[in-house]
Amino acid sequence: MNATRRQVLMFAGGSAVGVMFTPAPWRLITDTALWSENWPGIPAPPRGEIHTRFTNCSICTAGCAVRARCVGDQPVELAGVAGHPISRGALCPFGIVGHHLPYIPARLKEGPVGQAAAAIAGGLAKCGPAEFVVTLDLQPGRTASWTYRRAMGALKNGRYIAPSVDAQVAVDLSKARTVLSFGVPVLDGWGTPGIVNAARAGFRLIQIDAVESRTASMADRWFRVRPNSEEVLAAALAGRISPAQAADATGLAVAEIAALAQELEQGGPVLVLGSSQLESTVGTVVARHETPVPGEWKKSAPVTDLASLPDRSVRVLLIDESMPGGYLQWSAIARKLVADNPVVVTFAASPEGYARHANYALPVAVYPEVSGDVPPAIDSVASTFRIASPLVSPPSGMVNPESFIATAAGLSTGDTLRERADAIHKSARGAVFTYADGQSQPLKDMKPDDFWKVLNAGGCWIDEPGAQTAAKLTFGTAARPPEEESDLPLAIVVARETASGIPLLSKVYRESNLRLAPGYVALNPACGLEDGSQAIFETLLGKATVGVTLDSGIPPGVAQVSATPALLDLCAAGARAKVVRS
Amino acid sequence: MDKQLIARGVSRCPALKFLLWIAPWVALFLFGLYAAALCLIKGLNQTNMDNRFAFGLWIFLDLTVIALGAGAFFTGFLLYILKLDELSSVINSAVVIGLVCYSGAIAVLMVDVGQPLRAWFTFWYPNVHSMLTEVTFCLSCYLTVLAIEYVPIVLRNRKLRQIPSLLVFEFELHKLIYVLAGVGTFLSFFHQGSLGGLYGVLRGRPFAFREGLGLWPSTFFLFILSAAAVGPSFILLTTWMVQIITRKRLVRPEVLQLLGRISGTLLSVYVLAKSVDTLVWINRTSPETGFQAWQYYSWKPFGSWILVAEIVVCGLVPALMLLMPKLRCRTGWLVTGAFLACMGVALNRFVLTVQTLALPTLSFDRFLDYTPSWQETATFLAVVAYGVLVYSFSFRYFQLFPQERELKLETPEVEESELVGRY
Amino acid sequence: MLPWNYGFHWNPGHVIFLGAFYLVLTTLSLTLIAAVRRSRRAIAEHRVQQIGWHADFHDLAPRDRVCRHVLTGEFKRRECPHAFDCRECQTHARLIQNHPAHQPEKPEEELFGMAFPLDRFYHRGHTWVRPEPDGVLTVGLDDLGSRLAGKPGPAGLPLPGSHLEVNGTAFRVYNRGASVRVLSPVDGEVIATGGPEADWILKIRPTSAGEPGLRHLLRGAEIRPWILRELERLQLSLSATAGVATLADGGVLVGDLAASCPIADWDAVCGEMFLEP
Amino acid sequence: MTSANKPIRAARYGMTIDLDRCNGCGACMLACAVENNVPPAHEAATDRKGLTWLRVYKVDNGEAYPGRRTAFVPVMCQHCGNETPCVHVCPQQAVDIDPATGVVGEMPQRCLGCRYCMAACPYHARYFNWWDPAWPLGMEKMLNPGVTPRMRGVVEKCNFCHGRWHAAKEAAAAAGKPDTPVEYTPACVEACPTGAIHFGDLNDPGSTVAKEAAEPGSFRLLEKLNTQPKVYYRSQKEWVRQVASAPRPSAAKEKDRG
Repeated sequence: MNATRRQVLMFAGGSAVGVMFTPAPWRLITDTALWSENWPGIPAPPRGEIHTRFTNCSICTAGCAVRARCVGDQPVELAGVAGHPISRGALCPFGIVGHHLPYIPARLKEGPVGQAAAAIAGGLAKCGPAEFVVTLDLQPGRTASWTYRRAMGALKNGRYIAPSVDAQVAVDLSKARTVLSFGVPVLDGWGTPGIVNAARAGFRLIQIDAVESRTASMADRWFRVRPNSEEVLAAALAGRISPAQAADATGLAVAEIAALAQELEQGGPVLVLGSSQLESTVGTVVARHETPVPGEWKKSAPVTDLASLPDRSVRVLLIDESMPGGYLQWSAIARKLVADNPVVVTFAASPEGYARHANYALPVAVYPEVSGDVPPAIDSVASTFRIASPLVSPPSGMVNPESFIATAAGLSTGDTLRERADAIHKSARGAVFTYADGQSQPLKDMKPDDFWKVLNAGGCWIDEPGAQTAAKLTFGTAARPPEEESDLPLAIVVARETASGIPLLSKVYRESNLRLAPGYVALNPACGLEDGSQAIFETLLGKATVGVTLDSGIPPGVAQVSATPALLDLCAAGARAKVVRS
Repeated sequence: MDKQLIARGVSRCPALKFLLWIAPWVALFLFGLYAAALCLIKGLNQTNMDNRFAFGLWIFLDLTVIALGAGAFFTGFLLYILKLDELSSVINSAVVIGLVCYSGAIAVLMVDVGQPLRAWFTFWYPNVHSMLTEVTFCLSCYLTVLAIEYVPIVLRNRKLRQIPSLLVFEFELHKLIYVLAGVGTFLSFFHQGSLGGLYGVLRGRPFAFREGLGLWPSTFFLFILSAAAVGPSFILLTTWMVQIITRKRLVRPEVLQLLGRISGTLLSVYVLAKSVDTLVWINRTSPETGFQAWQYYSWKPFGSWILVAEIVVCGLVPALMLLMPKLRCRTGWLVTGAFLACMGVALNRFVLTVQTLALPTLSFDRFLDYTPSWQETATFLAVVAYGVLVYSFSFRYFQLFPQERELKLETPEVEESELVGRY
Repeated sequence: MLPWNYGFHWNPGHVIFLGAFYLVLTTLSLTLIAAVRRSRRAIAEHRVQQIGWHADFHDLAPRDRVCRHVLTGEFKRRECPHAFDCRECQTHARLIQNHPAHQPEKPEEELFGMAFPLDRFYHRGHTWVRPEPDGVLTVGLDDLGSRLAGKPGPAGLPLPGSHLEVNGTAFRVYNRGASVRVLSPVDGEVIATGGPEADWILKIRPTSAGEPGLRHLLRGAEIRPWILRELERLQLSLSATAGVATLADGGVLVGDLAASCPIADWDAVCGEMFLEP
Repeated sequence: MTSANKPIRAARYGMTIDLDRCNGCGACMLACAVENNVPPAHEAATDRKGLTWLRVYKVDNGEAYPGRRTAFVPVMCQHCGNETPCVHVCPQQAVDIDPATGVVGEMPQRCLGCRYCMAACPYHARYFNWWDPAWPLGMEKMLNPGVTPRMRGVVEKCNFCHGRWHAAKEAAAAAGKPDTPVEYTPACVEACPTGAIHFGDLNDPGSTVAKEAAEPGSFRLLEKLNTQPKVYYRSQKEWVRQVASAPRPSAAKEKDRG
């Protein structure tokens, strides 16, 4: 048959109408709606086989055990390892986002490696008899630290400096019935979260704090003293000065102090933290056995502190800040440098630390890119040996400070971690906890290679607990009473739990007001500045631009300062400050 | 030059003068478009809204504008369904106002949502329990109705009516206008109500939450009432303003007074209902949800004055002004009354949208402040400019006020010079 | 949304809600379709002219829509329900039965120097119709109409053979910016067109011969009140647009009104007078 | 508004949070962000324009020292069980309650971004994507494959780690019992160093959450609104339990601000 045009059109139209009465077009529209449901520019998460890897977090000395959920070889999620004898499955907020550490926007990406080496060589050559080559290690007690000490020992005038000298004394929270903390953030970033939380129910926490820190707010008892008057109170409690004197300085009532003293009498054993005036009850402080090292390492430079060096005597200064630890104020360091062009080289991941002052800043790999061991934390009664084995590969151009400094000092090193592991294995002490199976077995039942494997695949060697000791805990230099500086009205309190620059941490400081943001100063709302505004922070040591956070928990006359190097450089112990509109 | 487009027997200002009048509005409109484009392209981060202040100036604008635009449906209802023929002299103007208000509101809504491309999802996966669905459906339908009602007005243009097919179509369509009026009324009753329900159903916001009468919360009915009450007032107001601006007599004073009377009557009913509702809310609804009503007013600046202003100053007072024949027959009082009535409803919409969101619900909440960003404000002004433009053109080229010509013939004493108004 | 869509399920909510929605949509579309179909039919049935006039009539001011019997005082107030087409008007039929229009004695009305011969019928659009013995109807502008039209006179005359219908457009008048159509007084076929020199404009062979076809036209005694009212309207619209009103020149209406007061909006005035708002 | 396959026994997943154990460290917030691919803050973001499915609020008893006390209240979507405010208002069914789990789900890919649900939520637990999500270069390699990132202009919120639930569900199905409620742990629960958060099936009388929820010390936020949240808070401190009720009048607020 031959259809006329009209018939064809009719047929087409009819069928079109007919189709409208079938699900087809409607389903089609619904499905094509997807194009408006997905936008370009939204990153698609990588797919891949999912498996678990283990490591130890080396962001701080807590060295919590980490279970990493990986896609391919990318870690996408970190969590604690349940049943771990030390970290007990806990992971602090920073550890949770530890795998984002390599992505800090301000990360140091390249540095003048060649020039730095040459400059150091030159410095060594120029180094006079009364001058020193110094390695400043912000995280002592590591295997790398031993290498530094050996390297410095190999040099005739090498010195090894660390913020805290005594790494072998630890506290035993489980033994304490009362913990008296002078501004130490016991519950917030101090020690090992797992240990603290486990022991928390066992002790009564008395917090002496100038501001309502997170620890103060969770403490059983909180005494708000005047800033930097903690030591005065400690002295009074130790009976060195009268409660009346202390009352004036601290702003507490005499009765309160007396009551506190009595409380400590009955509440023993008492563990005192953050004070060099008051002593802890014997038994709450233990001396860890030293983690074994190969014999030949012993002939190395001792651990000394900065104060022991004469001023203007440091010709070459090598700073390892690859692992965040204590921070020494730059002004204190600068005093020690020789007058005529000293060589200062820092090994840093971020340009915000000593890189601001050093002649050469060399980029280093960070957790979880780099392999290194984590020294035991202050609250770990037993020595430990755990390796932060890398989860991702570092970007190119990163410098390994350990081998760099060794080479510079002409020291030839092998695989130091392995050597140390073997040394530990030789000692045949303690037990090894394996993360994968959650089993613990005596070290002596293990072959060296298995031990090494376990250490790298997620394991931890735990020594026998240390013995009680009368040794005192040292807490750096005792805080001086505040300067009386009339035009600097604010007393400074350093917030140790400041958030770092890890991108996602914006959740806890910018997208909520949970923590003090880096570069910010918290003030009482009565200070007259607007929340979130920019201001000038000024001390006798200089000034810096800061952001202002208003917090009714901060008493008037106090400035809580975030612990970023730039601000710490301005905040000497007991310093006063003023914050003015910029 | 555009004389051939202007209806015979009415005088409009010279084209140049007209251009001068619209130029600033066009500028404002374009600027607003730019701002809106920013919001569409860069996203709503251009606004000062945030997670807590999820709605802002725009929603306030939508609710207010739609309430004021209610004159269109209500006049249509009175004229075509209740046969109140006096109103035929303002119905065209009412339709244009309605069209402007509704199209403006919908345009702003499109900017206000985060994913305009998905606007049609509401039609595709409608959640029939959501007031917003009701609003979306009714608004879009009613806008269509208004558009159709606007067609005859356009086709009556002097030039267009010379095209036979258009002339005939207009004639036939006008015969069926009753149907449209009916549908429009039906739709309007629903969306005015559901706009009220929008906040009334929020049990999470005890400040706005109201108990239900049947299917809908009380605000549903209050909104219908208030909208119907101010609709005529707004027409009265606009007509009066056009008369002032153009220095012409466009409708007989009796018509304005009639509008006033209608407005006044409904307004008084509304005020009564609103007061009862408020009392119930203060004494039962709010306390039952654990919120003492007085607390809401302890957050400055939203003191209890706002309640007084809404119900008494901008409710009861204008209602009385419009109801008393003595006052009503004086233009000053009439217009003031209408103005206050409109203010009252605007205030009501403001309280329900902005104040609701500003008030904290959790004990550790903050009382929030919010100032619209320039992008928001510009978009807002663009809608105003758009309204003025559409109305200006309609007034110049279409017959918005059928009585104009005869009124002109009735006033021989008016001087030629005066007659040359702005349009 | 639709039974075929994902996630759709029959529950009362959906049924009621969507039912209402679709009902509205249907109503709207049906309304539009109806309007379109009706207008197509109207065009097909050549009712355009008629509809045009009805639209115009609807736009006239109420007091311009009054019944002819109000002019003669038989009614206080009455609006013409038939758009000035008395042929189908029952009321009119009854009235003229009760008292037929008596033939006036004088041959013509003379008002302000305008002559309105009574041997003819007048349309309210200011045209006259004179039945000729041969059954042909002569159509012309009445005196007032021609004064409004002024010198150029009628234009756009229909070609002989074309068909006119009552209240359709007969021809146009252009004068000083004024451009109005003049309503045709009768149905019929144009057989001749007169020029400016002739006193008539069209000769028309009527569709229906005899009086009934002319029933809607004014005659005899109706003329005077009607013209008086028309002059009143003229006065009004002139004064509205021009303010001044110099119609009468010593009691005699000037020849070319437009020329006499140029500032007036003649478009508006002619619109008024020739019933084209 | 229905789930694909309705299980034999419906679960009612819920949480109990011990406020006396919460030291406000924020680990839960971060774990949540990591698990659900919540992007870091845009540089212009504030605590009012941020994305925190789980937000830990710092609350105090409104007194000055020495009376002053502070506590931390983690607030996420409370998964209201009764007349769930957000579910009822969403115009296009982008929010729903899964009858199998009682979890209030959000479908970002269907969300229009009208933010009506945010106005409806008394707990401010819903968050709008004011900006396109952006991660520092290379960091998107570390996104969780179990969850799709959302685009700008849509609302999102806590869904009790739907990704994890889904994985657990699949595992259960593979193990041959697809219809029983599965046990899984949301990221915040797993992350909390002090173990303050517990998660489980409230319908199962044996579960920890069911027991703890029934204890005298436990309460819910704005209980009088009768939204029946499935997140229970616990505290022995009277003043902490008070924070669950309506806001203090502004006078008091002003006082403790100063």
